[in-house]
Amino acid sequence: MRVKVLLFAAHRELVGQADTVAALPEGATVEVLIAELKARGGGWARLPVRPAVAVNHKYAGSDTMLEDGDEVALIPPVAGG
Amino acid sequence: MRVKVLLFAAHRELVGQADTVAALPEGATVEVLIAELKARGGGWARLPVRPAVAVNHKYAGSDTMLEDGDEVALIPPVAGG
Amino acid sequence: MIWSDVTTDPIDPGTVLKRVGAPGDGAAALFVGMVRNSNEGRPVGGMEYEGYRDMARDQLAAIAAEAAQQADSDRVAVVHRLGELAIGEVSVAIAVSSPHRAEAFRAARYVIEEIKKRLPIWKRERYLDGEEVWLEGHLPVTGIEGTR
Amino acid sequence: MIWSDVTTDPIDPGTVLKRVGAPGDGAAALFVGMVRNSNEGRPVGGMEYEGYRDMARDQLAAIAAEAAQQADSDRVAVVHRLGELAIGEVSVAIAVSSPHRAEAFRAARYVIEEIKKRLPIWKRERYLDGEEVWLEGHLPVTGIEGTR
Repeated sequence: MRVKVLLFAAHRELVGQADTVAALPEGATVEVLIAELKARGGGWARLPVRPAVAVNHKYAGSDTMLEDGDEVALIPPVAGG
Repeated sequence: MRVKVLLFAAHRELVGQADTVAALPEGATVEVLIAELKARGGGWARLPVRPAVAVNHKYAGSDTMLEDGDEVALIPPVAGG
Repeated sequence: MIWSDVTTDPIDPGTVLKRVGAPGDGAAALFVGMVRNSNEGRPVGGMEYEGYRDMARDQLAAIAAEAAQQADSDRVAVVHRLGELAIGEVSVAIAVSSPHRAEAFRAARYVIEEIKKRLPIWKRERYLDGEEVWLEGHLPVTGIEGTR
Repeated sequence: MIWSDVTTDPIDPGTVLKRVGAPGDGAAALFVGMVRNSNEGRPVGGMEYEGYRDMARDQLAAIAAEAAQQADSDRVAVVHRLGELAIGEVSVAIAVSSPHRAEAFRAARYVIEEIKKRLPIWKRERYLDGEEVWLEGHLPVTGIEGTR
Protein backbone atom coordinates (compact mmCIF):
# COMPACT_ATOMS: atom_id res chain seq x y z
CA MET A 1 0.00 0.00 0.00
CA ARG A 2 1.02 3.60 -0.39
CA VAL A 3 0.54 6.53 1.96
CA LYS A 4 1.12 10.22 1.38
CA VAL A 5 3.50 11.86 3.85
CA LEU A 6 3.52 15.60 4.61
CA LEU A 7 6.37 17.49 6.25
CA PHE A 8 6.27 20.93 7.81
CA ALA A 9 8.52 23.66 9.15
CA ALA A 10 11.75 22.27 10.63
CA HIS A 11 11.00 18.75 9.35
CA ARG A 12 10.42 20.06 5.86
CA GLU A 13 13.71 21.94 5.92
CA LEU A 14 15.54 18.91 7.30
CA VAL A 15 14.57 16.62 4.41
CA GLY A 16 14.26 19.34 1.77
CA GLN A 17 10.78 18.23 0.72
CA ALA A 18 7.24 19.12 1.73
CA ASP A 19 5.81 15.72 0.85
CA THR A 20 6.63 12.24 -0.29
CA VAL A 21 4.97 8.88 -0.88
CA ALA A 22 5.92 5.80 1.10
CA ALA A 23 5.29 2.22 -0.01
CA LEU A 24 4.55 0.04 3.02
CA PRO A 25 3.52 -3.57 3.69
CA GLU A 26 -0.17 -4.14 4.44
CA GLY A 27 -0.92 -3.56 8.13
CA ALA A 28 2.04 -1.23 8.64
CA THR A 29 1.76 1.15 11.60
CA VAL A 30 2.90 4.74 11.98
CA GLU A 31 6.02 3.37 13.67
CA VAL A 32 6.85 1.29 10.59
CA LEU A 33 6.37 4.33 8.36
CA ILE A 34 8.72 6.46 10.45
CA ALA A 35 11.37 3.70 10.33
CA GLU A 36 11.01 3.54 6.55
CA LEU A 37 11.46 7.32 6.28
CA LYS A 38 14.49 7.42 8.56
CA ALA A 39 16.07 4.56 6.59
CA ARG A 40 16.21 6.87 3.58
CA GLY A 41 19.32 8.47 5.07
CA GLY A 42 20.47 12.09 4.79
CA GLY A 43 18.10 14.57 6.40
CA TRP A 44 15.49 11.84 6.73
CA ALA A 45 17.69 9.96 9.17
CA ARG A 46 17.64 12.99 11.44
CA LEU A 47 13.87 12.98 11.85
CA PRO A 48 12.79 12.19 15.42
CA VAL A 49 12.30 8.50 16.26
CA ARG A 50 8.76 9.18 17.49
CA PRO A 51 7.50 12.44 16.04
CA ALA A 52 3.92 13.52 16.68
CA VAL A 53 1.86 12.34 13.73
CA ALA A 54 -1.55 13.04 12.29
CA VAL A 55 -3.36 10.53 10.11
CA ASN A 56 -6.03 12.09 7.89
CA HIS A 57 -5.99 15.31 10.00
CA LYS A 58 -6.22 13.62 13.40
CA TYR A 59 -3.43 13.11 15.89
CA ALA A 60 -2.57 9.42 15.99
CA GLY A 61 -0.36 7.18 18.09
CA SER A 62 2.68 5.30 16.77
CA ASP A 63 0.78 1.99 16.87
CA THR A 64 -1.95 3.32 14.56
CA MET A 65 -2.44 0.99 11.61
CA LEU A 66 -2.24 2.74 8.26
CA GLU A 67 -4.37 2.12 5.21
CA ASP A 68 -3.75 2.64 1.55
CA GLY A 69 -4.25 6.29 0.60
CA ASP A 70 -3.86 7.70 4.11
CA GLU A 71 -2.45 11.19 4.49
CA VAL A 72 0.16 11.07 7.24
CA ALA A 73 1.63 14.34 8.53
CA LEU A 74 4.68 14.61 10.76
CA ILE A 75 3.93 17.35 13.27
CA PRO A 76 6.87 19.24 14.79
CA PRO A 77 6.16 20.88 18.16
CA VAL A 78 3.37 23.38 17.39
CA ALA A 79 3.62 27.12 17.89
CA GLY A 80 0.37 28.77 16.85
CA GLY A 81 -1.18 31.86 18.36
CA MET B 1 -20.75 76.18 57.12
CA ARG B 2 -22.67 74.81 54.17
CA VAL B 3 -22.14 71.66 52.14
CA LYS B 4 -23.76 70.56 48.91
CA VAL B 5 -25.43 67.16 49.06
CA LEU B 6 -26.09 64.98 46.00
CA LEU B 7 -28.54 62.09 45.86
CA PHE B 8 -28.73 59.34 43.26
CA ALA B 9 -30.96 56.53 42.08
CA ALA B 10 -33.03 55.01 44.91
CA HIS B 11 -31.94 57.75 47.36
CA ARG B 12 -32.97 60.45 44.92
CA GLU B 13 -36.36 58.86 44.45
CA LEU B 14 -36.79 58.41 48.20
CA VAL B 15 -36.38 62.12 48.98
CA GLY B 16 -37.72 63.43 45.68
CA GLN B 17 -34.67 65.65 45.08
CA ALA B 18 -31.32 65.21 43.34
CA ASP B 19 -29.51 67.70 45.55
CA THR B 20 -29.80 69.94 48.58
CA VAL B 21 -27.70 72.21 50.78
CA ALA B 22 -27.11 71.47 54.43
CA ALA B 23 -26.06 74.04 57.03
CA LEU B 24 -23.78 72.42 59.61
CA PRO B 25 -21.75 73.50 62.64
CA GLU B 26 -18.02 73.93 62.06
CA GLY B 27 -16.20 70.61 62.43
CA ALA B 28 -19.24 68.53 61.59
CA THR B 29 -18.54 65.04 60.29
CA VAL B 30 -20.29 62.98 57.64
CA GLU B 31 -22.17 61.31 60.49
CA VAL B 32 -23.53 64.66 61.66
CA LEU B 33 -24.60 65.52 58.13
CA ILE B 34 -26.51 62.26 57.72
CA ALA B 35 -28.28 62.86 61.07
CA GLU B 36 -29.23 66.34 59.91
CA LEU B 37 -30.64 64.97 56.66
CA LYS B 38 -32.62 62.19 58.34
CA ALA B 39 -34.06 64.70 60.82
CA ARG B 40 -35.80 66.42 57.92
CA GLY B 41 -38.47 63.71 58.07
CA GLY B 42 -40.49 62.23 55.21
CA GLY B 43 -38.39 60.34 52.66
CA TRP B 44 -35.23 61.79 54.25
CA ALA B 45 -35.92 59.86 57.45
CA ARG B 46 -35.80 56.64 55.45
CA LEU B 47 -32.23 57.18 54.22
CA PRO B 48 -29.81 54.60 55.64
CA VAL B 49 -28.18 55.46 58.97
CA ARG B 50 -24.73 54.93 57.49
CA PRO B 51 -24.89 55.21 53.72
CA ALA B 52 -21.69 55.04 51.70
CA VAL B 53 -20.57 58.60 51.10
CA ALA B 54 -18.17 60.41 48.82
CA VAL B 55 -16.69 63.77 49.72
CA ASN B 56 -15.45 65.73 46.71
CA HIS B 57 -15.53 62.57 44.52
CA LYS B 58 -13.71 60.30 46.98
CA TYR B 59 -15.22 57.64 49.20
CA ALA B 60 -15.07 58.85 52.80
CA GLY B 61 -15.79 57.36 56.22
CA SER B 62 -18.54 58.56 58.52
CA ASP B 63 -15.99 60.24 60.80
CA THR B 64 -14.65 62.40 57.98
CA MET B 65 -14.70 66.08 58.95
CA LEU B 66 -16.47 68.27 56.44
CA GLU B 67 -15.46 71.72 55.28
CA ASP B 68 -17.43 74.62 53.93
CA GLY B 69 -18.20 74.10 50.24
CA ASP B 70 -17.66 70.35 50.20
CA GLU B 71 -19.66 68.27 47.75
CA VAL B 72 -21.03 65.26 49.61
CA ALA B 73 -22.69 62.47 47.66
CA LEU B 74 -24.72 59.67 49.18
CA ILE B 75 -23.83 56.50 47.26
CA PRO B 76 -26.41 53.70 47.11
CA PRO B 77 -24.98 50.23 46.45
CA VAL B 78 -23.35 50.56 43.04
CA ALA B 79 -24.29 48.54 39.95
CA GLY B 80 -22.11 49.58 37.03
CA GLY B 81 -20.91 47.38 34.21
CA MET C 1 -1.65 55.72 26.78
CA ILE C 2 -4.19 55.11 29.53
CA TRP C 3 -7.60 56.35 28.48
CA SER C 4 -10.95 56.32 30.29
CA ASP C 5 -14.29 58.01 29.89
CA VAL C 6 -17.87 58.04 31.13
CA THR C 7 -20.20 59.10 28.37
CA THR C 8 -23.77 59.20 27.13
CA ASP C 9 -22.61 58.51 23.57
CA PRO C 10 -22.90 55.01 22.06
CA ILE C 11 -19.75 52.90 22.46
CA ASP C 12 -18.01 51.20 19.55
CA PRO C 13 -15.85 48.38 20.98
CA GLY C 14 -13.63 48.24 17.89
CA THR C 15 -12.67 51.88 18.41
CA VAL C 16 -11.83 51.20 22.06
CA LEU C 17 -9.63 48.27 21.00
CA LYS C 18 -7.78 50.53 18.57
CA ARG C 19 -6.73 52.76 21.49
CA VAL C 20 -4.41 50.05 22.77
CA GLY C 21 -1.57 48.14 21.18
CA ALA C 22 2.13 48.86 20.81
CA PRO C 23 4.91 47.27 18.75
CA GLY C 24 6.07 45.33 21.81
CA ASP C 25 2.63 43.90 22.57
CA GLY C 26 1.77 40.35 21.58
CA ALA C 27 -1.71 40.26 23.09
CA ALA C 28 -4.81 42.37 23.54
CA ALA C 29 -7.93 41.54 25.51
CA LEU C 30 -11.23 43.34 25.06
CA PHE C 31 -14.23 43.00 27.34
CA VAL C 32 -17.65 44.24 26.28
CA GLY C 33 -20.71 44.50 28.52
CA MET C 34 -24.11 44.62 26.85
CA VAL C 35 -27.71 44.99 28.01
CA ARG C 36 -29.40 41.62 27.89
CA ASN C 37 -33.01 40.80 27.29
CA SER C 38 -33.68 38.99 30.54
CA ASN C 39 -32.52 38.89 34.12
CA GLU C 40 -33.15 35.87 36.32
CA GLY C 41 -35.68 34.66 33.80
CA ARG C 42 -37.63 37.92 33.62
CA PRO C 43 -37.92 39.62 30.20
CA VAL C 44 -36.17 42.99 30.11
CA GLY C 45 -36.98 45.78 27.65
CA GLY C 46 -34.16 48.18 28.42
CA MET C 47 -31.87 49.63 31.03
CA GLU C 48 -31.26 53.10 32.37
CA TYR C 49 -27.78 53.86 33.66
CA GLU C 50 -27.56 56.74 36.12
CA GLY C 51 -24.17 57.92 37.26
CA TYR C 52 -22.38 60.40 39.47
CA ARG C 53 -20.48 61.33 36.40
CA ASP C 54 -17.64 63.48 37.76
CA MET C 55 -16.80 60.98 40.46
CA ALA C 56 -17.27 58.02 38.11
CA ARG C 57 -14.74 59.59 35.76
CA ASP C 58 -12.21 59.97 38.57
CA GLN C 59 -12.82 56.42 39.80
CA LEU C 60 -12.61 54.93 36.32
CA ALA C 61 -9.32 56.72 35.67
CA ALA C 62 -8.01 55.32 38.96
CA ILE C 63 -9.13 51.78 38.11
CA ALA C 64 -7.50 52.02 34.67
CA ALA C 65 -4.25 53.22 36.24
CA GLU C 66 -4.29 50.32 38.71
CA ALA C 67 -4.88 47.82 35.89
CA ALA C 68 -2.06 49.35 33.88
CA GLN C 69 0.30 48.98 36.80
CA GLN C 70 -0.69 45.34 37.31
CA ALA C 71 -0.27 44.53 33.62
CA ASP C 72 2.99 46.45 33.45
CA SER C 73 1.44 48.19 30.43
CA ASP C 74 0.18 51.70 29.83
CA ARG C 75 -2.14 50.44 27.10
CA VAL C 76 -5.48 50.43 28.88
CA ALA C 77 -8.69 51.96 27.51
CA VAL C 78 -12.08 51.85 29.19
CA VAL C 79 -15.38 53.62 28.65
CA HIS C 80 -18.68 53.31 30.51
CA ARG C 81 -21.95 54.55 29.14
CA LEU C 82 -24.77 56.39 30.93
CA GLY C 83 -28.37 57.00 29.91
CA GLU C 84 -31.10 54.93 28.33
CA LEU C 85 -29.84 51.74 26.66
CA ALA C 86 -31.71 49.25 24.49
CA ILE C 87 -31.16 45.48 24.50
CA GLY C 88 -27.80 44.63 22.93
CA GLU C 89 -26.34 48.09 23.38
CA VAL C 90 -22.86 48.29 24.86
CA SER C 91 -22.69 49.59 28.44
CA VAL C 92 -18.96 49.19 28.95
CA ALA C 93 -15.87 48.35 26.87
CA ILE C 94 -12.43 47.61 28.26
CA ALA C 95 -9.27 47.01 26.20
CA VAL C 96 -5.80 46.13 27.45
CA SER C 97 -2.74 45.20 25.46
CA SER C 98 0.45 43.76 26.84
CA PRO C 99 3.54 41.84 25.76
CA HIS C 100 1.94 38.61 27.04
CA ARG C 101 -1.62 37.31 27.12
CA ALA C 102 -2.00 36.44 30.80
CA GLU C 103 -1.49 40.06 31.85
CA ALA C 104 -3.90 41.37 29.23
CA PHE C 105 -6.67 39.00 30.31
CA ARG C 106 -6.05 39.66 34.00
CA ALA C 107 -6.07 43.43 33.64
CA ALA C 108 -9.28 43.49 31.58
CA ARG C 109 -10.93 41.28 34.18
CA TYR C 110 -9.66 43.51 36.98
CA VAL C 111 -11.20 46.59 35.41
CA ILE C 112 -14.69 45.09 35.04
CA GLU C 113 -14.63 43.63 38.56
CA GLU C 114 -13.56 46.96 40.08
CA ILE C 115 -16.18 48.82 38.04
CA LYS C 116 -18.84 46.62 39.60
CA LYS C 117 -17.41 47.16 43.08
CA ARG C 118 -16.93 50.88 43.17
CA LEU C 119 -17.97 52.92 40.15
CA PRO C 120 -20.82 55.22 41.27
CA ILE C 121 -23.28 54.05 38.63
CA TRP C 122 -26.76 52.60 39.09
CA LYS C 123 -28.91 50.52 36.80
CA ARG C 124 -32.66 50.77 36.51
CA GLU C 125 -33.99 47.70 34.79
CA ARG C 126 -37.19 48.14 32.78
CA TYR C 127 -39.13 44.89 32.54
CA LEU C 128 -41.46 44.12 29.69
CA ASP C 129 -44.33 43.79 32.18
CA GLY C 130 -43.97 47.53 32.90
CA GLU C 131 -42.25 47.32 36.28
CA GLU C 132 -38.93 49.07 36.82
CA VAL C 133 -36.44 48.51 39.63
CA TRP C 134 -33.03 49.75 40.66
CA LEU C 135 -30.85 46.67 40.55
CA GLU C 136 -29.41 45.47 43.83
CA GLY C 137 -25.86 46.73 43.83
CA HIS C 138 -22.62 46.27 45.73
CA LEU C 139 -21.80 48.28 48.80
CA PRO C 140 -18.85 50.31 47.56
CA VAL C 141 -16.39 48.75 50.00
CA THR C 142 -13.29 50.25 48.49
CA GLY C 143 -10.67 51.49 50.87
CA ILE C 144 -11.88 54.80 52.24
CA GLU C 145 -9.71 57.29 50.43
CA GLY C 146 -10.25 60.50 52.31
CA THR C 147 -10.44 60.88 56.08
CA ARG C 148 -9.04 64.20 56.97
CA MET D 1 -23.22 30.40 15.51
CA ILE D 2 -19.81 28.84 16.01
CA TRP D 3 -17.39 30.09 13.40
CA SER D 4 -13.73 29.30 12.78
CA ASP D 5 -11.26 29.79 9.97
CA VAL D 6 -7.58 29.52 9.07
CA THR D 7 -6.71 32.09 6.45
CA THR D 8 -3.94 34.00 4.73
CA ASP D 9 -6.09 37.16 4.67
CA PRO D 10 -5.53 39.99 7.18
CA ILE D 11 -7.73 39.71 10.29
CA ASP D 12 -9.95 42.55 11.50
CA PRO D 13 -10.71 41.89 15.20
CA GLY D 14 -13.78 44.16 15.15
CA THR D 15 -15.32 42.00 12.46
CA VAL D 16 -14.64 38.85 14.46
CA LEU D 17 -16.29 40.44 17.51
CA LYS D 18 -19.37 41.23 15.43
CA ARG D 19 -19.82 37.51 14.72
CA VAL D 20 -20.81 36.89 18.34
CA GLY D 21 -23.50 38.41 20.55
CA ALA D 22 -27.13 37.54 21.12
CA PRO D 23 -29.99 39.35 22.89
CA GLY D 24 -29.51 37.16 25.95
CA ASP D 25 -25.77 37.88 26.21
CA GLY D 26 -24.47 40.39 28.75
CA ALA D 27 -20.79 39.91 28.04
CA ALA D 28 -18.34 39.42 25.21
CA ALA D 29 -14.61 38.75 25.45
CA LEU D 30 -12.22 39.22 22.54
CA PHE D 31 -8.62 38.07 22.46
CA VAL D 32 -6.21 39.32 19.83
CA GLY D 33 -2.72 37.97 19.23
CA MET D 34 -0.25 40.22 17.41
CA VAL D 35 3.31 39.91 16.15
CA ARG D 36 5.61 41.79 18.49
CA ASN D 37 8.85 43.53 17.73
CA SER D 38 11.03 41.55 20.11
CA ASN D 39 11.29 38.15 21.72
CA GLU D 40 13.36 37.58 24.83
CA GLY D 41 15.05 40.90 24.23
CA ARG D 42 15.96 40.21 20.61
CA PRO D 43 14.60 42.61 17.95
CA VAL D 44 12.19 40.92 15.56
CA GLY D 45 11.36 42.18 12.08
CA GLY D 46 8.52 39.85 11.19
CA MET D 47 7.05 36.40 11.51
CA GLU D 48 6.15 33.67 9.07
CA TYR D 49 3.28 31.38 10.03
CA GLU D 50 3.30 28.00 8.32
CA GLY D 51 0.34 25.70 8.82
CA TYR D 52 -1.06 22.31 7.93
CA ARG D 53 -4.11 24.19 6.83
CA ASP D 54 -6.70 21.44 6.36
CA MET D 55 -5.92 19.85 9.70
CA ALA D 56 -5.64 23.24 11.43
CA ARG D 57 -9.14 24.06 10.21
CA ASP D 58 -10.51 20.82 11.64
CA GLN D 59 -8.67 21.32 14.93
CA LEU D 60 -9.74 24.93 15.26
CA ALA D 61 -13.37 23.99 14.65
CA ALA D 62 -13.07 21.33 17.35
CA ILE D 63 -11.51 23.79 19.81
CA ALA D 64 -14.26 26.33 19.13
CA ALA D 65 -16.91 23.69 19.71
CA GLU D 66 -15.32 22.68 23.01
CA ALA D 67 -15.18 26.32 24.14
CA ALA D 68 -18.82 26.80 23.18
CA GLN D 69 -19.82 23.81 25.23
CA GLN D 70 -17.87 25.06 28.25
CA ALA D 71 -19.38 28.54 27.99
CA ASP D 72 -22.85 27.13 27.39
CA SER D 73 -22.92 29.47 24.39
CA ASP D 74 -22.84 28.90 20.67
CA ARG D 75 -21.42 32.38 20.12
CA VAL D 76 -17.76 31.61 19.49
CA ALA D 77 -15.72 32.98 16.58
CA VAL D 78 -12.03 32.35 15.98
CA VAL D 79 -9.66 32.91 13.09
CA HIS D 80 -5.93 32.18 12.76
CA ARG D 81 -3.76 33.67 10.08
CA LEU D 82 -1.02 32.04 8.02
CA GLY D 83 1.71 33.59 5.89
CA GLU D 84 4.13 36.45 6.26
CA LEU D 85 3.15 38.91 9.02
CA ALA D 86 4.65 42.27 9.89
CA ILE D 87 5.06 43.66 13.41
CA GLY D 88 1.68 44.57 14.89
CA GLU D 89 -0.31 42.42 12.48
CA VAL D 90 -2.97 40.20 13.98
CA SER D 91 -2.17 36.47 13.99
CA VAL D 92 -5.26 35.29 15.83
CA ALA D 93 -8.58 36.72 17.02
CA ILE D 94 -11.04 34.96 19.32
CA ALA D 95 -14.47 36.27 20.34
CA VAL D 96 -16.95 34.68 22.73
CA SER D 97 -20.21 36.09 24.04
CA SER D 98 -22.23 34.68 26.88
CA PRO D 99 -24.96 35.68 29.33
CA HIS D 100 -22.28 36.23 32.00
CA ARG D 101 -18.73 37.52 31.90
CA ALA D 102 -16.88 34.71 33.67
CA GLU D 103 -17.82 32.19 30.98
CA ALA D 104 -16.89 34.56 28.16
CA PHE D 105 -13.43 35.23 29.61
CA ARG D 106 -12.85 31.56 30.37
CA ALA D 107 -13.88 30.37 26.91
CA ALA D 108 -11.72 32.94 25.10
CA ARG D 109 -8.79 31.93 27.25
CA TYR D 110 -9.46 28.25 26.60
CA VAL D 111 -9.34 28.77 22.84
CA ILE D 112 -5.97 30.52 22.82
CA GLU D 113 -4.43 27.99 25.22
CA GLU D 114 -5.65 25.06 23.12
CA ILE D 115 -4.45 26.74 19.93
CA LYS D 116 -0.98 26.88 21.40
CA LYS D 117 -1.15 23.26 22.49
CA ARG D 118 -2.42 21.54 19.41
CA LEU D 119 -3.07 23.66 16.32
CA PRO D 120 -0.62 22.43 13.62
CA ILE D 121 0.94 25.83 12.98
CA TRP D 122 4.59 26.84 13.18
CA LYS D 123 6.22 30.24 13.55
CA ARG D 124 9.44 31.29 11.91
CA GLU D 125 10.76 34.38 13.62
CA ARG D 126 12.83 36.73 11.48
CA TYR D 127 15.28 38.73 13.58
CA LEU D 128 16.55 42.12 12.56
CA ASP D 129 20.10 40.75 12.60
CA GLY D 130 19.13 38.51 9.65
CA GLU D 131 18.84 35.21 11.49
CA GLU D 132 15.61 33.23 11.28
CA VAL D 133 14.49 30.37 13.52
CA TRP D 134 11.48 28.13 13.95
CA LEU D 135 10.21 28.95 17.41
CA GLU D 136 10.35 26.21 19.99
CA GLY D 137 6.85 24.84 20.15
CA HIS D 138 4.73 22.56 22.26
CA LEU D 139 4.59 18.84 21.73
CA PRO D 140 1.00 18.41 20.59
CA VAL D 141 -0.01 16.28 23.58
CA THR D 142 -3.70 16.26 22.87
CA GLY D 143 -5.50 12.97 23.41
CA ILE D 144 -4.71 10.76 20.49
CA GLU D 145 -7.89 10.84 18.46
CA GLY D 146 -7.50 8.03 16.04
CA THR D 147 -6.06 4.57 16.74
CA ARG D 148 -7.77 2.09 14.54
